[in-house]
Amino acid sequence: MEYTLGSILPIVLGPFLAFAVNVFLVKRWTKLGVFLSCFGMFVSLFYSFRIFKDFVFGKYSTDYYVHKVFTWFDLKAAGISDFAVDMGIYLDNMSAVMLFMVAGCAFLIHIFSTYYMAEDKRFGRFFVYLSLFTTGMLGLVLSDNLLSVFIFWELMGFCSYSLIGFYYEKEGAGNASMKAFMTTRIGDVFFLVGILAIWTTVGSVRFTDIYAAISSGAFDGLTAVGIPLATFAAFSIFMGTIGKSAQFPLQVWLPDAMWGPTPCSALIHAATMVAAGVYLSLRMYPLMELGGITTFIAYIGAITAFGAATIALVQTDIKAVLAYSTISQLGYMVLGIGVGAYNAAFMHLITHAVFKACLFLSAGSVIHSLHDHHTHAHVQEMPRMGGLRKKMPLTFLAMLCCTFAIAGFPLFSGFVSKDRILGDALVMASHSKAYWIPAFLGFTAALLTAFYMFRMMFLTFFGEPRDKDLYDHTHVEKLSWNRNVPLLILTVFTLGAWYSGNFFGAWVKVPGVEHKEWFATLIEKPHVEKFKAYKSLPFGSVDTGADRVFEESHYDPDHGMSKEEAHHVHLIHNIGAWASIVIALSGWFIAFMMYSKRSWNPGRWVNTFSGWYRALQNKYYFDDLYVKGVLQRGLLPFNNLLARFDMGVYDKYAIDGWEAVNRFFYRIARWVDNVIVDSIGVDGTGASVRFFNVILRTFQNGKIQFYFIVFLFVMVGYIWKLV
Amino acid sequence: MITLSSYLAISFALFVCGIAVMIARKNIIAILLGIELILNSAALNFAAYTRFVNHNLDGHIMSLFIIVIAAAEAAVGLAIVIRFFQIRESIHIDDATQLLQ
Amino acid sequence: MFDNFLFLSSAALTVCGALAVVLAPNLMHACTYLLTTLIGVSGLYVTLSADFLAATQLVVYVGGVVILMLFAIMLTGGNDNKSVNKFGIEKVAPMGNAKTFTLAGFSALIMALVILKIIANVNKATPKTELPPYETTVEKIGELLITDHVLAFEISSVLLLGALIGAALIARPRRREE
Amino acid sequence: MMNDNVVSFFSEAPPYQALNEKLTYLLNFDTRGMMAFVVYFVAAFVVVNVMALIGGLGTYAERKISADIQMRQGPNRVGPFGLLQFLADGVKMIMKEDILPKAADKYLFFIAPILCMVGVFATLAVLPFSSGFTLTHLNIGVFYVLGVSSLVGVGIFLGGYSSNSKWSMLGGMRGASQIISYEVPVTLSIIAMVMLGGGLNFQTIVDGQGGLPHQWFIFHNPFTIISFVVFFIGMLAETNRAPFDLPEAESELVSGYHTEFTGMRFAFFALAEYVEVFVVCGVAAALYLGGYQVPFGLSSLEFLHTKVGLPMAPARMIGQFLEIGGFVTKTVLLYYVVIWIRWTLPRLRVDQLMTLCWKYLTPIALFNLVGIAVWIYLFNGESMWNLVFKTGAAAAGHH
Repeated sequence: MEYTLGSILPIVLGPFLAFAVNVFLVKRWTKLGVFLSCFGMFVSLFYSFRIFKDFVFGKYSTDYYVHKVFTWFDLKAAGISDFAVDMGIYLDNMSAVMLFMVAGCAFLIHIFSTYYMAEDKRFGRFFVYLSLFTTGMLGLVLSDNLLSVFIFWELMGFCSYSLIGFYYEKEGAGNASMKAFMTTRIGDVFFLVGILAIWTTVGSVRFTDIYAAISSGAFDGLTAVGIPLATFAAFSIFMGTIGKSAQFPLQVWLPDAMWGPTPCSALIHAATMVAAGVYLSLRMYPLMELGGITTFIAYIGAITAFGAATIALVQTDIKAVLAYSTISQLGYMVLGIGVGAYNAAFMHLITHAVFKACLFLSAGSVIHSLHDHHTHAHVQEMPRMGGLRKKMPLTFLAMLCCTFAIAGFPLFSGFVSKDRILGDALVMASHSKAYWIPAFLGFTAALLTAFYMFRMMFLTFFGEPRDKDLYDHTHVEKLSWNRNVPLLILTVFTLGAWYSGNFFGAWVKVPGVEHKEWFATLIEKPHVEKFKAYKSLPFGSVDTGADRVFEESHYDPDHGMSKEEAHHVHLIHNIGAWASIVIALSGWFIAFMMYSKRSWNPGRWVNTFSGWYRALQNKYYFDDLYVKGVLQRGLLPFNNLLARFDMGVYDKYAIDGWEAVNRFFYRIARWVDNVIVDSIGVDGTGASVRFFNVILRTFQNGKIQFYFIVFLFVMVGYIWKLV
Repeated sequence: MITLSSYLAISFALFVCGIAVMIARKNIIAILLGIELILNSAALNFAAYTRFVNHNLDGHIMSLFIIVIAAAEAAVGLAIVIRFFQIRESIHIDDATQLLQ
Repeated sequence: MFDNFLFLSSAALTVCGALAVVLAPNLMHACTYLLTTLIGVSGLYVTLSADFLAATQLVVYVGGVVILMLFAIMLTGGNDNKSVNKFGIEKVAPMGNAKTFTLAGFSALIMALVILKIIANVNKATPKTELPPYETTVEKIGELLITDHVLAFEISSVLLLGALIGAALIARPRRREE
Repeated sequence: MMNDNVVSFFSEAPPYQALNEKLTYLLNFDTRGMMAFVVYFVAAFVVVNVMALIGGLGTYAERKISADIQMRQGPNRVGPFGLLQFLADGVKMIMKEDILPKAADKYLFFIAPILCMVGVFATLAVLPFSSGFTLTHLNIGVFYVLGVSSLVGVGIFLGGYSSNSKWSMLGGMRGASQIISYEVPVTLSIIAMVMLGGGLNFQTIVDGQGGLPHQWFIFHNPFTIISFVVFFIGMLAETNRAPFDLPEAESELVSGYHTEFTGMRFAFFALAEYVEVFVVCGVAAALYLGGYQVPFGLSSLEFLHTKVGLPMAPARMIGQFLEIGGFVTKTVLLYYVVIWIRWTLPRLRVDQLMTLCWKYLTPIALFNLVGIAVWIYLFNGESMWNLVFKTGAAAAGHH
């Protein structure tokens, strides 16, 4: 079965055309535009599912597919250099799963938005942005080269900017949008540098070419700024991930992204924006491995996971808790990449997308229900909630499932993915002492995650309502389908069974494997040795036959290790799993004691660790550091210095001096202009025209009798001459 | 003795009178009167020459067409005059200078 | 004798009428003087053995053109000889003043000199032949019109039709519908 | 000379030639021209005066007939049956004060009635009273009548204009526009007759007809009947007769273009009108009703001289008078119809007048013109009676 463009492109074109049409429908035909956006998303989802089905259940399970769409620019033809960029489509197992996840989440979020944003005055415009945002993510997933990845990457950056600043009347929203934009720019600059480094080395930016170059040793022996080129390129590209996925130290933008409407937060945090960074790192994993920065990646991930989790402990805003949990979970993914848990990281990306989308939608429906009658604003503060379980049971159910998932309770999706990351981290720690710290931080963060998530649950849904007035005005939730259906669907997918091979292995016929996890079977960690067979494949071909890289799909939990080592790994995995369960339960227990039973007073802890508390409240002073330290101390003086140089030296001598020279020539030119051109040329022409005009005007005075007399005399003259 | 010259003299008188009228008058209709005089003098000349010189009827035909054209000219000219008067409330020839521009 | 009498009286009518047209201070009167001129020219046509032409002159001019002129004068109030227009701005009197008449006389004099120079030679140049007898010209003109001059005849009929429609179209007052 | 006229008729008579020779002998120069002039002058004088008399009698007839139609007596005091009433009226007119309105244009006021008179009386020159006594059988007679009679329109217009009165002005405008408009159908009808007759000369046209009604042009073919009706209606309008007497509509314009005219000036207008009615009736008679033709050729020299045996000179004169009698009879009958119509039909409105002219009479006249031309082409100019007789004769011949 060949894929035609017609069966792939609708995935991107559906939302994109919806966007293009919707732009013109925003003002007058808002409803129609919204419907078009949802319909475009549905089209995208439909085609995504076809591809997902083919790749996961069908015979394409280990193939990948490359399709050239068009040649963007071709410097070879122009004779400048041998560089050409072909825009193409790259499909393999990972992109198929990713596409289905993105399209599905985005579609459900679209549907939810029709409920959530219906009373907003910019209802239509929100969908314009949503459509374009989804277009960016889907295009990124389908891209077959780094350059188009970068294009869609920036498109998403712009859309996140627009969506975060959606309520631009509020000053905070505007600032947050600019902050997000500027912070991610820093990562993007590194990313671009990385692309250029790869281009100079490989001569192409296509993934297949890069893989082939890595396996053929094209990076060997090359250096850049004193470090190996592979390290340099890998680091640069990972910086892009840091910016986009809000890793330490560029995590500061993500909490502020809460200024956007809640559905857009769901989209940013779950399916699109932050996932793109992790996706990029996964795509470029061979390069990371080659560059030897996996340890660095693991540390970054662990620090992010732990630090964000600690900050989340003290947040009172329901969305802020979720935002820091997002950063924390992203840290887990990056940690997974760092410790070599490739498919676990990707799996966590998927499971996290689902339960985080669900969490945000639930939080959104909570916020939407709580309407303060005094300030006419929606309430996001947890201290004013409580006891909402009775008012909105369905939301409570959805949020509870998601909390179980994120906290890593067994049978839920979070347990499946996070446990494997932590297990692999423990395995790596058992091999190398350098990995002890990431592993420890990971487990601690897991404990904290369970704690703050249940804290949120208890504060929101249990106990007595703390703001009686607000509670009384909250209606019992209505059965509006466009809110409940997305919530329920996402809730169903928080169950671990969907992702676990134990549940699915008997039914899903994965070639060669029958009793293992389908997910782990499909997503294989690409070993550098295997890229040896890669070569630059012609476009439009399904890679089959002899040149196939993944010759036979098989799950190798031992990673080519010896029997003892495998046993060791299994043992450690089991330890990790049990530890996770214990940690999750203890996190729940602490939260229960503090916020439900109220046996332990959290205030005492705050008093004891008041310095830490303040640090956490201020997010470890990162914003202050960036603003006061980097910007005011470093950049502003530097800018002032540059400005002084500009004014004092450059302006004074170069520009003013040039002006003096020009003035001299100007005097000469003015004289020539005034005397020769103006006086003689222009005025002379005018004068001559006026002179003839005076003559002609007397002749053309409009008086017929004058014409007649002139005619008569001319005729007389002729006759006199003739006779 | 009636000769060609006598007719030419009358025609000449008509012509000169017509030119005098056309130049002296400022009223458009008066100018049209002058034009009629001039046309008549021309027609008379044709008839006289065909009588005294040619001895055929071509001059009569020419005169006939002159009369026809004079009638058409008078009709259209006077229509224009009336229209002009409706627009300008004047038939002074010096008011009809819009084509100057 | 009768021919001479007719010629002289017609010539007198013609020339006197033309002079009166030049000198009449009243446009309506000038129009009646033009009528006498036209009748005189018609008489001259008779002496030139152009009977059809004479009758045509009467029908077209007396029955058509002169009445049209009279109508136009009346409709435009062209009979007034005020030297100011409706805004009170001074201008040359419609029937002319001394200046215009001087200019006209001068122009006419120049023209007269030239024309006299031409017709001075005519008498010498034209051969003195016996004049053909008076005879009816209607049939011959009819034949000529539909044989030799058929094209001019058709064109002039089209011209007349166009002039008729054009005149009716131009002179019709436009309705202001607001 | 190219045209037959009254002089040429007399000059064929022996006494005229003898007188001419005698005068030439006495005065010692060729007196033919002088004789012709004198004879012509006398004839013209007679004709003009007789026509003036007839015009005067027209007013009498009008009043008498209207009285008859309205069951009144009419004028019956002056002379037998009031016959001299018109003379009394004439005397009254002359005796009346000649009022010249102060604001009137004196020159135009003066020439307006004269133009009317001239225009009407000039047409008498070609009116075919008889084959000999007509002043002149001009070879463009019909055309001449059309041209000269348009002077009447000028006269009426100037009369209305010069009075400086709104009634007169409106009347003059109506008159002039009406006359110009109705000239179109009238001329088209006349052209048809000219085609049938084969010339612009009245003599030619009249000679093309016979003395009996089936030989007249009116019954020549179906189209000519329509043509006669159109001509007659147009003629009524051209002479400002009821129901087309809008220029002098008493109920609207006091008396139209001659409101301000008194005395002989008014008499001129009135006379011109009645004479014009007579003239156009004569033209209608000449064109359509056989003119001066007498039935059975009673007036011909052949009949009177050879068959009856009268001497040459009396025979000629009797023939001429018979022809005059025939012409005048037809004309007067038409005159009677005109008066009869006046006292029968109500007056039209102006828009109806114009609608009748341009939307009905003109297209009908054009259609007639084409129809008659086609008839002439198809049947070689023969009348429908001739065709009927021919077929009848052919049918008879077969037996």
